[in-house]
Amino acid sequence: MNISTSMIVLTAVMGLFGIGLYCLLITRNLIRVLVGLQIMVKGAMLVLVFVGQSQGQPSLGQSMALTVIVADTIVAVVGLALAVQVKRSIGTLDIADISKLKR
Amino acid sequence: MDVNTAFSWLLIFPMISSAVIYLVGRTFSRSVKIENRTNPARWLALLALLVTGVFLYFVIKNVFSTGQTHYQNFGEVWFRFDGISLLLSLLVLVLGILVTIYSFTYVGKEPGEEKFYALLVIMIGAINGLGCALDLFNLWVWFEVMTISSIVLVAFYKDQAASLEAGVKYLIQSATGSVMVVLGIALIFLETGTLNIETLRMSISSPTPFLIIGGALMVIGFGVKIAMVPLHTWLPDAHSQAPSGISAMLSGVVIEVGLIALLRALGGIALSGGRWGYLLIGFGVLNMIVGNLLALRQKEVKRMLAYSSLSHVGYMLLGFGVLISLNGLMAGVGAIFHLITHGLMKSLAFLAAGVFLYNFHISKGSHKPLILDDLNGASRKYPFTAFAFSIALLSLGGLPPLAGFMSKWQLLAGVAQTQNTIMIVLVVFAGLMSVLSLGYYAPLVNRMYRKEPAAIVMEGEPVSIWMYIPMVILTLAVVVLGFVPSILYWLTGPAGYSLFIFFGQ
Amino acid sequence: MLHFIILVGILFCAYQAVRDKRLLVSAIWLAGTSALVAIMMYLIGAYQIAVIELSVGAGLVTVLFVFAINIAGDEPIPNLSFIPKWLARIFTVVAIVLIGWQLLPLLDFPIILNQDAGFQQLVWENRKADLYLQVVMIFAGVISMLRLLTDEYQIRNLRKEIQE
Amino acid sequence: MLQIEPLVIITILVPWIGALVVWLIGDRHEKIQHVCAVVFSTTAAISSIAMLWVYRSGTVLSFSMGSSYGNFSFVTDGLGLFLATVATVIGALTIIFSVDYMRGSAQLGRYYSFVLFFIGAMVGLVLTSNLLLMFIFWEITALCSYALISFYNDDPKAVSGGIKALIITQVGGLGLLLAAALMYAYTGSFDINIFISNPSLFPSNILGVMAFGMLIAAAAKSAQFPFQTWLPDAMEAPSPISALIHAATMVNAGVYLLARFYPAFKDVPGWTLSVMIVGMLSALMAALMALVANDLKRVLAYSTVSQLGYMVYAVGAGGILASQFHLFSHSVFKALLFLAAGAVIHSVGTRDMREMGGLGKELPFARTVFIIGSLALAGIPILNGFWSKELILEAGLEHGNPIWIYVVMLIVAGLTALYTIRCVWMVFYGEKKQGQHIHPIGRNMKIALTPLAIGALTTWILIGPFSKMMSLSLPVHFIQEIDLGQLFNHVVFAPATWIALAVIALGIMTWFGKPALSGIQEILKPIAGIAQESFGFERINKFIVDATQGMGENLRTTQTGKLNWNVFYILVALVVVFAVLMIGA
Repeated sequence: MNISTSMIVLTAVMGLFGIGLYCLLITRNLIRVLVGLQIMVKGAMLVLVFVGQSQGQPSLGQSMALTVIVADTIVAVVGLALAVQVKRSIGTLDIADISKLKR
Repeated sequence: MDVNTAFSWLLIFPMISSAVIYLVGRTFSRSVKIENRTNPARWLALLALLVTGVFLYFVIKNVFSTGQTHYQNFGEVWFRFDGISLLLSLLVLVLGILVTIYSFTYVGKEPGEEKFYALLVIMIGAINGLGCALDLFNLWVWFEVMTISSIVLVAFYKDQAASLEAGVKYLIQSATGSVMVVLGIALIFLETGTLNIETLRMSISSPTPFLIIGGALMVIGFGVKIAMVPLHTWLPDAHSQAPSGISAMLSGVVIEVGLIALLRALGGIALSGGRWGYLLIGFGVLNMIVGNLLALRQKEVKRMLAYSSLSHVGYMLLGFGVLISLNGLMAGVGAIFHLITHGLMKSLAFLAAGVFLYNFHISKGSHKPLILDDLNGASRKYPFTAFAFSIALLSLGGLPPLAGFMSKWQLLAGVAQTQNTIMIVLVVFAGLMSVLSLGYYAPLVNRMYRKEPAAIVMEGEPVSIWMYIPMVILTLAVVVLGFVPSILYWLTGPAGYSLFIFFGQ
Repeated sequence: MLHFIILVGILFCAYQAVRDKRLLVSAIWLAGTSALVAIMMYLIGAYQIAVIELSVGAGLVTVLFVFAINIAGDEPIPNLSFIPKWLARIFTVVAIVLIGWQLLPLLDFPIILNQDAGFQQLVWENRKADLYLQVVMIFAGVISMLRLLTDEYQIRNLRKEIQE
Repeated sequence: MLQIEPLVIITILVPWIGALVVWLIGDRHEKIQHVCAVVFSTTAAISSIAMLWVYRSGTVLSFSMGSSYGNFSFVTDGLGLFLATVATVIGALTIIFSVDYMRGSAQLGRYYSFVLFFIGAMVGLVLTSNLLLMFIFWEITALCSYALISFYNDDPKAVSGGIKALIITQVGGLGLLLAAALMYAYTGSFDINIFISNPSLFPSNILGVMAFGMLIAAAAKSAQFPFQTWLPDAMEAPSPISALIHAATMVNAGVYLLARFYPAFKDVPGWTLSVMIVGMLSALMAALMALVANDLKRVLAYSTVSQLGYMVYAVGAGGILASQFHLFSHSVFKALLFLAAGAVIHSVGTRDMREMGGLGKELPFARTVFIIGSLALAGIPILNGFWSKELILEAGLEHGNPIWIYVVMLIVAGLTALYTIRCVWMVFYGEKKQGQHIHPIGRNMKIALTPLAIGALTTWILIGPFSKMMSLSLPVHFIQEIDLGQLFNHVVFAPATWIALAVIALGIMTWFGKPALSGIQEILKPIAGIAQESFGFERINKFIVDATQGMGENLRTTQTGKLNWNVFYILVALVVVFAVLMIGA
């Protein structure tokens, strides 16, 4: 346990955050957008665990991470359900085709 | 009733009753053979909200009789029932009850209405809890509950492409925002080692990069929900596609809830400098101008109303920003008053627009949007609805003697009171924006009073009594508040003050 | 060193999840990311949550994704994004750099392993408000999913036909 | 024994209650609506006349509204009381006139409700001594004016005219809002009277901002330069509305505001001069525009702007009494002119003067009253317009006022005479146009027109009590009391009067001698062309509207509706906020 560990963990957090965000920016497939979101969430979990550890309250950090896991799994479930419904009623997952609401 | 018990039930009861609503409604809709019986879920939902109101009453009674803020903990997680909580709970319950009544007709023909009510009650319960959460992380959890419960409410017409699209955008953007909030919370926790906002406040003395980046992440994260420009892009879609009752809730409460949550969170790091207020003011200015300009050329009624919410959020941001950075207590009180009046008048506007939408399109099975031309001469067939809609629009435009003017005035007077040159310029700017907004409200009002009604108006269905009740109440509220704004001082004063001591240096 | 390898693994998996053309493979890469994150958690001492992440994040979520992809089906969507890729890259990198620039110099946080209240006690007692809300969230999520996936119109029509 | 307090409440609330009652009656009972409107407005008129007998200075009524709104208090001083009387009396007369004019119109309830609502608000506006409450009433009058201009909602011109009026007066209203906000910020109160007796409480730059803010508000409300463009477009309203709101009452609110605050602002550098210049420019430009307009109501509208310019000029020149006295005369004769014009338009069915002509024989009553009004407008002796206009010109000559402005105002007097005679000639004399079907004028119209015509001939006799009330109740305005004899002395024996009369005569002669002056006409043609296009102000307005709408339209393209872009905006906001905070930190 030294400085470099915390640096590595935070790099991982920022990397996950950045890759997830990048995925949201360039992906046109709705399900893959949800994948991007999940990647971002992994970063959030990791950082919560990390801050818990480094503040000397590991259980608190873990319990927060647990809540985040649950919350974002629910979001993923609802999102996937939405995506399935989109596929059913619109017939595609391409964001280009679900961009009718504009202006 | 003991205040601790009442408070616990205030938080727990909506969630339990939501399960009951769902189960009873589901059993009913599975078992009953006769199609036309009404689902008991709607009555249960109304009952649940009323009972929650009773619990709220006991809490309020205690707070006012002891004159102290009520603190309560569940484990290590603390809750604080102060002026802001009082205001938020009351607003959301009142609007929630009205919207429930309104939805009796609006979603009455829709299969699966028990899910609608169950989710609506969860959302209201979550807002109740969010108003009093004193734990930074717990605040986020309440916020997330609210978001999750509102996603399907937005995408309630699940066979409509537009509605699903709105739901998708709402979900993805809210989730992105909430991840940022989590990151922000983590960074703040990393710096201070505590989550309790009050303890947090004490432990901060100087701005450190962690606090600043954490705060910025929270501003952006909650900002998505508040619809700060340019994070607003989900709002017009979601607000226009949701069932009108939900649009009223979203516009009238949910975006303001985001604002309250942000203020709570920023309150924790208030001592890291006055920059947060200026940031909010900046977003406020952007919101006012972009919201109004986007609404100006809008052809769909509900989208126009959604865009106008942007500009109204701008006013609130301005007021709260002045409260935070320039110690303008009165601006904060004004912003809170505007929060209330905006909740009332925007709900009224959405409900009235919903009456037109429902009777012109939805009751006939069509899901076309309500466009401006549909409203031509609507007063011929729907005199009261047109009147209520006009009242709401003129009040939103800030014309006296309606509630919207009074709250805008109080806010702007508070901003001017800082005697700061830039702020005085902003007062003029905000006034100018108010005038600009008349550029789209006024033609809409004119349209409804044309002599020659549009064909679609004459073919419209009659309005049901369940839709009239909430509109009458809200119209009365908007007019009465315009004449006697002082009747809400007991609500706005404590709320503003509890914010003020939160941010006071 | 182990940490570093896992860091690289996480980032690689995550990037592959974004980049791969097939959705199903993408979901597998996501599972990989999740598993590696769990290992990372384990390495910094968060044992309980690592297990949960492994089972929920890498397990349940992947199953859900695979399930959804099976129903919705993979479809060839042109790999062209609306936003020019360079623009997306620049802004993402700038955001990360801005955060990192401020944070990294301060990263001398030791990882302390002194034991506070046990995990179980913390979750079930101290943070029971969060736990309660997790239940609410699950409930809300289930209702939402039911609303989206059951075809109530069809059921109603079917029932009508049966009655007639 | 009459008390002032109940009378104030009655005068404001009776019309409002009437508005509610008429609206509730519904459009199915037209007769009852007419009767109710007349009864309620007449009650208010009687009550306001009664106030003239029992008035007393100082605050008479006060309601506490809590910290941010101050006390809603009412003061009955001369300035407010007589304007309240004008509003209610002319309001009652126009409503009587409307019984004939609006008979059989659709949505009558809306019409009467807004007129009554307006009357109450106007009374409130002039009687209150709380600046915020004044602003509220100010906006209510604007709201009513907008609703009534666009009363014929199916006509796009009426709708756009209404919205234009609303927006422009609201922009002006910002000046008042700013002044009120500053007053509150620096004193914590909204009491006008405290403010005007101690303006030195304010830092001088703040006082300057307030002064010019009020000037903007007044100019917008009174359709003065550079906001004059809304008033001609407001003529899409039914004629009684033009008479009541856009000639006799609401547009006077700006002049009233300036007069009310004159003592506080007169020492602000450049303020009085600006006021005079605003008045002069409005008077001159509007007179030129009136000279070339062909729409009967527009001519009257331009002349209203021009006459309001006189009043504004008078305030700037320090002649508060003169400006208020002219306001009084103008309300009477301009209401008379508009109502008579309304009667003519109602009979003929067109507003274009080129399609009129020779109507004098068919409509002798209308001709008589219209000519009385016109002569008053032109400033012909004995009629009320003569006395008040001469008083204004008199005030313009007082020490320290620039003489060149005075000269311009003299020229405007001549122009006024010229366009008035042109208007009368085109409508009532000259050749009769073919194929016109002329309705007779209704009885109620005559009932409403007669007192106004008598008023135009006689109101100047009231100068004694009028000035006495003003001077007694407005201590800080330093108004001198003058009686009829002094008025005579002031006016008849002043050389200025004779010069003015000569100019007026010259103006009239120009009309009759126009064939001989065709050369001059050629020279003036370009000016006429510019005047017809409102000196480019319409274009500026249009430009602003188009630019705003274009901006809105362009901004809409940023709402791409594509999820990726939406997320991108979030990212951009994040980066910008980081950058801002780091620079700030």
